[in-house]
Amino acid sequence: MSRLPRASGHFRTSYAQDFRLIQTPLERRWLAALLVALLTFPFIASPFLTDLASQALLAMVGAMALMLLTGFAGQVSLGHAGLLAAGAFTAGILFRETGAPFWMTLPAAALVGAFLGVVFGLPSLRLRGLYLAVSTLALHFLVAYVGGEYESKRGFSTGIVIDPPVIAGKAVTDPRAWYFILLTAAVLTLLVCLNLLRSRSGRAWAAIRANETVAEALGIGVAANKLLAFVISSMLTSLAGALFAYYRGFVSVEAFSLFLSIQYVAMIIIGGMGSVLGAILGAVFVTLFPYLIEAVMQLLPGAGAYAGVMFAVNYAAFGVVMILFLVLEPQGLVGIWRRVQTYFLLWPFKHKPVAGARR
Amino acid sequence: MQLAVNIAVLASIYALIACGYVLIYRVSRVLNLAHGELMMLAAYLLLTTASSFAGHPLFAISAAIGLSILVGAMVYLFLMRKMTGEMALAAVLATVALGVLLRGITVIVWSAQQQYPATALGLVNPSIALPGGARISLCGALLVACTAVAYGSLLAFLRFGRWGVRMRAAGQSPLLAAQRGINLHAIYAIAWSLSTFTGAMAGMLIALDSGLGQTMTIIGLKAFPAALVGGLDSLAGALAGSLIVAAAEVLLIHYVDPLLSEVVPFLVLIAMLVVRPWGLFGTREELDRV
Amino acid sequence: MAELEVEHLRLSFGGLTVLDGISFTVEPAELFVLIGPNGAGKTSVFNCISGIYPGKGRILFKGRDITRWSPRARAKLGIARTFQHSELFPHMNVLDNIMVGRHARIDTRPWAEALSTPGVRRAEIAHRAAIERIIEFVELEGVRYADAGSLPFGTQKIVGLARALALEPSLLLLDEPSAGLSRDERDDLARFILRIKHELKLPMIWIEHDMQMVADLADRIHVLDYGRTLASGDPQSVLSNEAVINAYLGKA
Amino acid sequence: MLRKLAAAILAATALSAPAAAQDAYTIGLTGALTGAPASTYAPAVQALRIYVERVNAAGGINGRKINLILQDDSAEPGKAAANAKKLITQDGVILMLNASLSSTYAPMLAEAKRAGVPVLFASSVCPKDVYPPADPLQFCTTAFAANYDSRAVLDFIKATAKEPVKIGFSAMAIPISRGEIDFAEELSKTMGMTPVDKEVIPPPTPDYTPFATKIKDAGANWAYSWAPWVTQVRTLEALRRLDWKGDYIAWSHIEAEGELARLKDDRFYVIGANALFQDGLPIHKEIADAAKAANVQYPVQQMAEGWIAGMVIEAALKATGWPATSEKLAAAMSNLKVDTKGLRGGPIEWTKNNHFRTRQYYRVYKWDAAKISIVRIKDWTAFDVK
Amino acid sequence: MSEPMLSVDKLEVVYQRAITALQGISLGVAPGQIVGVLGTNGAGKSTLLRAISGFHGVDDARVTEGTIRFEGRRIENGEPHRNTRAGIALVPERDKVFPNLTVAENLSVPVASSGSRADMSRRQALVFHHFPRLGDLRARTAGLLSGGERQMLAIAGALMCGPKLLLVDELSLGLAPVIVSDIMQKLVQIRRELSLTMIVVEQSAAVALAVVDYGYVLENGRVVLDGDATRLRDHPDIREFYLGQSSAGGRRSYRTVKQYRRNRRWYG
Repeated sequence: MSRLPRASGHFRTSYAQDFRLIQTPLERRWLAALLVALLTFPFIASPFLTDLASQALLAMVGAMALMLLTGFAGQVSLGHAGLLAAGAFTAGILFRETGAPFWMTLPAAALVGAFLGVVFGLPSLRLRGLYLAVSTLALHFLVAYVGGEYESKRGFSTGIVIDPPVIAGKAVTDPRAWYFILLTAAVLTLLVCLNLLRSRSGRAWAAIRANETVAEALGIGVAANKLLAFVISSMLTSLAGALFAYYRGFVSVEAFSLFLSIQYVAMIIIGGMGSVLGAILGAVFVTLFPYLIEAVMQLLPGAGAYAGVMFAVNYAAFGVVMILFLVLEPQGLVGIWRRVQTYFLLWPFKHKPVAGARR
Repeated sequence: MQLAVNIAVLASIYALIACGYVLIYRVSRVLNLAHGELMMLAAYLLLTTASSFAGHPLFAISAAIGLSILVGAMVYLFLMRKMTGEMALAAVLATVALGVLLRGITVIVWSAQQQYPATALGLVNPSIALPGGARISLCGALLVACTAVAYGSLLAFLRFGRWGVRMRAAGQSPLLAAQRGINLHAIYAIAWSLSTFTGAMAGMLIALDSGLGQTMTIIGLKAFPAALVGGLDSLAGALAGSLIVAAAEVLLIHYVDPLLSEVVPFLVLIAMLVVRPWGLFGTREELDRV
Repeated sequence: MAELEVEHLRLSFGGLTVLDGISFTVEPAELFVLIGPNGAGKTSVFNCISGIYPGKGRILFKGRDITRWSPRARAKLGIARTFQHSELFPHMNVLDNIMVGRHARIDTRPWAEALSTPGVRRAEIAHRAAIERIIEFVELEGVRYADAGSLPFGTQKIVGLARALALEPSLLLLDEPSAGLSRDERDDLARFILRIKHELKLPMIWIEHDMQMVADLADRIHVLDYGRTLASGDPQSVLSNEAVINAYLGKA
Repeated sequence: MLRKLAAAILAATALSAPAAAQDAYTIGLTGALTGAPASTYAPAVQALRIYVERVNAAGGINGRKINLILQDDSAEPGKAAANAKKLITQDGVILMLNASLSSTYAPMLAEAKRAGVPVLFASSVCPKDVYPPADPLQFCTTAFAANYDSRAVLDFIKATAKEPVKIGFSAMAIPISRGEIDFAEELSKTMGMTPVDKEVIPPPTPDYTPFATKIKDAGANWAYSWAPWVTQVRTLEALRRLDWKGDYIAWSHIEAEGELARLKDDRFYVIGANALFQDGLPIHKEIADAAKAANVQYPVQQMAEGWIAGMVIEAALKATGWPATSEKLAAAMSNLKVDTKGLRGGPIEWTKNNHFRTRQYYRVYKWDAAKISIVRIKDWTAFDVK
Repeated sequence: MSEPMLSVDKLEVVYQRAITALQGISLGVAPGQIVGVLGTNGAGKSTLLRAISGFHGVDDARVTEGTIRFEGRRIENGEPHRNTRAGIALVPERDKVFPNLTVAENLSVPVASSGSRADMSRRQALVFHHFPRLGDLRARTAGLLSGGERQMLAIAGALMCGPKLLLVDELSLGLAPVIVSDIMQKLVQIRRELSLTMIVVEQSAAVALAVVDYGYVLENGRVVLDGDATRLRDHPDIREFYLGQSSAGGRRSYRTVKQYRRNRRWYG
């Protein structure tokens, strides 16, 4: 989507500039700084923090995929964990049954994801909103059932163990290497999402989300575009699932519970609906939050005394924070971010002039 | 014969839980995914009142029911009320968050251990012989009876009760209802209370019958497809949906493969969504107009 | 040959008959006006022509029978429309709103879009340039990047018109474009409609309540009442028709 | 994006605060302390915690304290993987404990193998790799043992039954339980019994009667269940409500002692490797006193499993000496003999080849209506583990 | 003019925290008056009525400035049910009845300020007296009613609230002129019997000007013209824009609009 030219003193002089992702030199400088920070992070941080960052990056891929589907195309899904599971199981089963390498299982996972995208998307042609969410939920249970049956039939009662991927003749086990693999995956997903959103498909999704009937009358193939959203989102999600399988070295149904779907929904809502940045912020927040609570609780005096209930308290705190977010900040993290940004951009003024103000 | 009894008991369990989903959805178009947790909370409250009113089981049960009705109203007033006007998905997520919170709280207060409120109340749960050689436990029989009474009175209330009619009105068109002098907050709070009340009955009876632990929440979720099969906005539909799902489940367990019982509700649900997306008795959403 | 031929169009919902055998033709570059009281079925005619409602009867466009075509196929053929309440996408800016209207004319593939290939970039920029011409045509330069929802009602209606024009249509359906506009805005609208007629030579079907605009601008008028044709012909004869005055204009 | 970085930095500062104490034996546990299956694991973990506190209060081991770090995984494998990573990289543990569902094993072991840290399964099901030939890094103290348990059960049935045995089985729809019951079904055929029905019951089941109906209708006079406690006992209750009069045997999980007294069922046997508190051994009194002093949430009868794990850990660390590393600990654990003071039928003995125990002992209990108490039906019978 | 029953002062309403729908509207309604609010689509007429009857959470609209006083009490941003119980009843433009309830049920929904059973049945009798058709259709589901019957039911529903001030939004919308004038006459009659006060919002000036005592013309969220019925009827702009009559032949044709861009666009 094209954006309002922001920085003063910077004017667009060609149509190509409307289409550019990076608009101003200032943006470019910030981006460069961020990139340097991301690249040096694993060399500064402890292995544990690198693992946390990797978890967050992996979550970002899934969250952006869900944001594409729910936040932009308006199709609500509670079956995200089912698609992650599908990707992970594709990688796991192929690895176990045929010993297929990394570079073959990933495309296979994407293909399975695309196929399931059509399956998960078909109900969307008839259903909307919560009913659609529930149909994806039902499909999630079916995928989980199939995966579970495979596990028990093949006797992998404690999950399918997967060897680390071999790249350039070396098994990738180093946390830093994984950090960079997942960072690449996240950045590529980000680019794919941004590219789609500023093109024809992205506009079609936005139109469908706003009003299906109008979109249809304008000549947008509603069914085809809905399915497209499902397919792309599911492919990305499936890939994230396969990456998860390799990263953690195992696959099992229990890892893809309904709660995982809900966590992803929480990511995009807490992050801020309809914003890719929101998906990223939400993924980071939801991933890191339990650790933050734990760290805070460890700092409280006499932490040992209530160790027995600490985890229940941690669990409950997650619920409380989610509620607080939903009630107090419906725009999500990205809403806060934008407010802060506007505040600094407009300082010392308080309000933005309304665009296209009344004559 | 035993099969019929099994179907009746299972259908009653589903129906009693499902009507909680339906009540809230019908009135406020919110899907309450914390219903299982509210059920569980009610059962735990019974455990607590059982020890406070030792020796007076009826007293303990009514106190627990009263408390859970209060909880339902408070959930609306302090949480869901703030969610009016937000996206449907956000409201659903709020109920999920509430569920997480409640699960945490129950572990903090009552620990994760399996509990037996029946023992705490000093109640026994004998099995009753029925004609035809079938048997049913007392709690099972109570479940069927409670479900029948609950549905009977709810249907009557919604059809003939002045406030029941107003509840239906608020569900159809909240704005017009408000313009006709109805306090929507009161209506929604009543819906939440009623829903928690029926959920509490289900939770308590299940806990009395077979003990109480964190798994209760999963049972709450299992009744959800039943509500959908019938149509989320129809009480009669919830009853029919529960019967269909329960019958499918029991018959498959008996004649095919017990393992299937886990996915059966969802298979029935998907079949239903394909054929009649708005459910058996549900009302079709209006056509979009330009 | 007529641009559009509508023959015995019928439409009903449940038991309610909305359209009861409507027939009319629209000639090239003709400004064809549809009038009638509220609920007469004017918008339903549009919904049938653009394919949202499955009407019975026959609709021919440039001699081709499009009765069974999907809305998408009809848009590709060049049937564009505006909406009564403009129905813009409020959270998208004006530019994107108009770009959505061009959807059927853009043919980039999603996979190429995901990678933003040079072909996609070229296409986007070319279509962006085309959109700019329309923006100039309807004088929306000042609000290009404004969110559509934040614009005054009158401007929104013009954006809706621009969105329809973005399709490079060969038939334009205008659903009450003047409703809610002030006299000044109506002047603008009349100007744009005349320019579309004279410069783009587009046939238009126009639903209108403002009898003055109708009387001044219409080439031909078709009056609907309760899903039936009440009268049809040139403005003078229709507006002086006794039945029309009684049923529609009322005894004001 | 900047926000992401800020959050990461915040996390870094917050998490680096409780750095691992360098003068203690640091061990870490991931367990299902919340979530649906918590009732099985949380009591054991609590017992382990009081045991460790007692050891520390008494001056520790080799003059060093034990630093036991607990992590909750809610029985979610993804969480367990992250926990294992944290315990190894952040806390630098020399031993990891697992007290969770079997689905958490694979991710945890993947991390442990990479770091060469031994893993002890305490209160969670023993994986195959601890039996001979044992994986060098996996150990298990948990009472029950796949296959051996069913052998003991069927031996007991054969010895007890007075008429031809028509046996029904009940399992939970989780791989481990299904596998064991499948094994038992096959074994029963070779022992001259008639398997008449097998029910695999999904975990979230509101009513067990439909399953029980099938067992009863199949004409079983014995029923055997090896599954989480809920499935075992609710199948029995459902059977009894259908007026089924047969004998029922199930594994004696930590809940068993309290439940026998609750159910008061004359023909309900529990078989297990732990001595019930009913036996009143000195060690039982010791546990009860410690539990009382620590003011635990769970009944003392559920503490034995965690206590045994504590005894084994204490012995292993003692043998490791100071300074301790994972390699030294793994070596020490591969040659260990721990006296269970009567909590088990004999010592827990680990060798290079066997990280389960060299001999597994079983006892059978049931409720005796006449005596109004739990009685021991069969004393320790031993099986050699090969 | 006597003390106004309702007075709106410099009212400003904003939708979705961004879109201004009304700007500085002021008007007064004296007891027993019928006041008309005229204007084109999107002029803000319905928003004005909704502001008086109270916004609902999902509207995401707020009165940001100005006041609304009803019988001396401030009611801006009041909740709809409170305003209704205070005596303001609205007949909305769309969604005016509960489609899945029967006619009788529709009439039993309202909660009135004086809600004793006797009051309710007295009101019900009155409604059936004025709209005997509704009495015949008591058991019919409201969704199956014809447009005119639905409008009657909507008015009846509002009357069941026991209002002092009745707000009627676009009564003529989608109805045949004969039915419209019928219902309008009924309204005038009911007003007389119950000494009601009314605000009538209409796009069709012809309909409104036939019954109102005083009228306001809204355009783009502002009052551009007001006056008593005769003054409005005779005003050339009204005749031209709303009644569709050309005044004294001096009208400018749309065909002759200047073909260049009006330059006043350049001044804000």
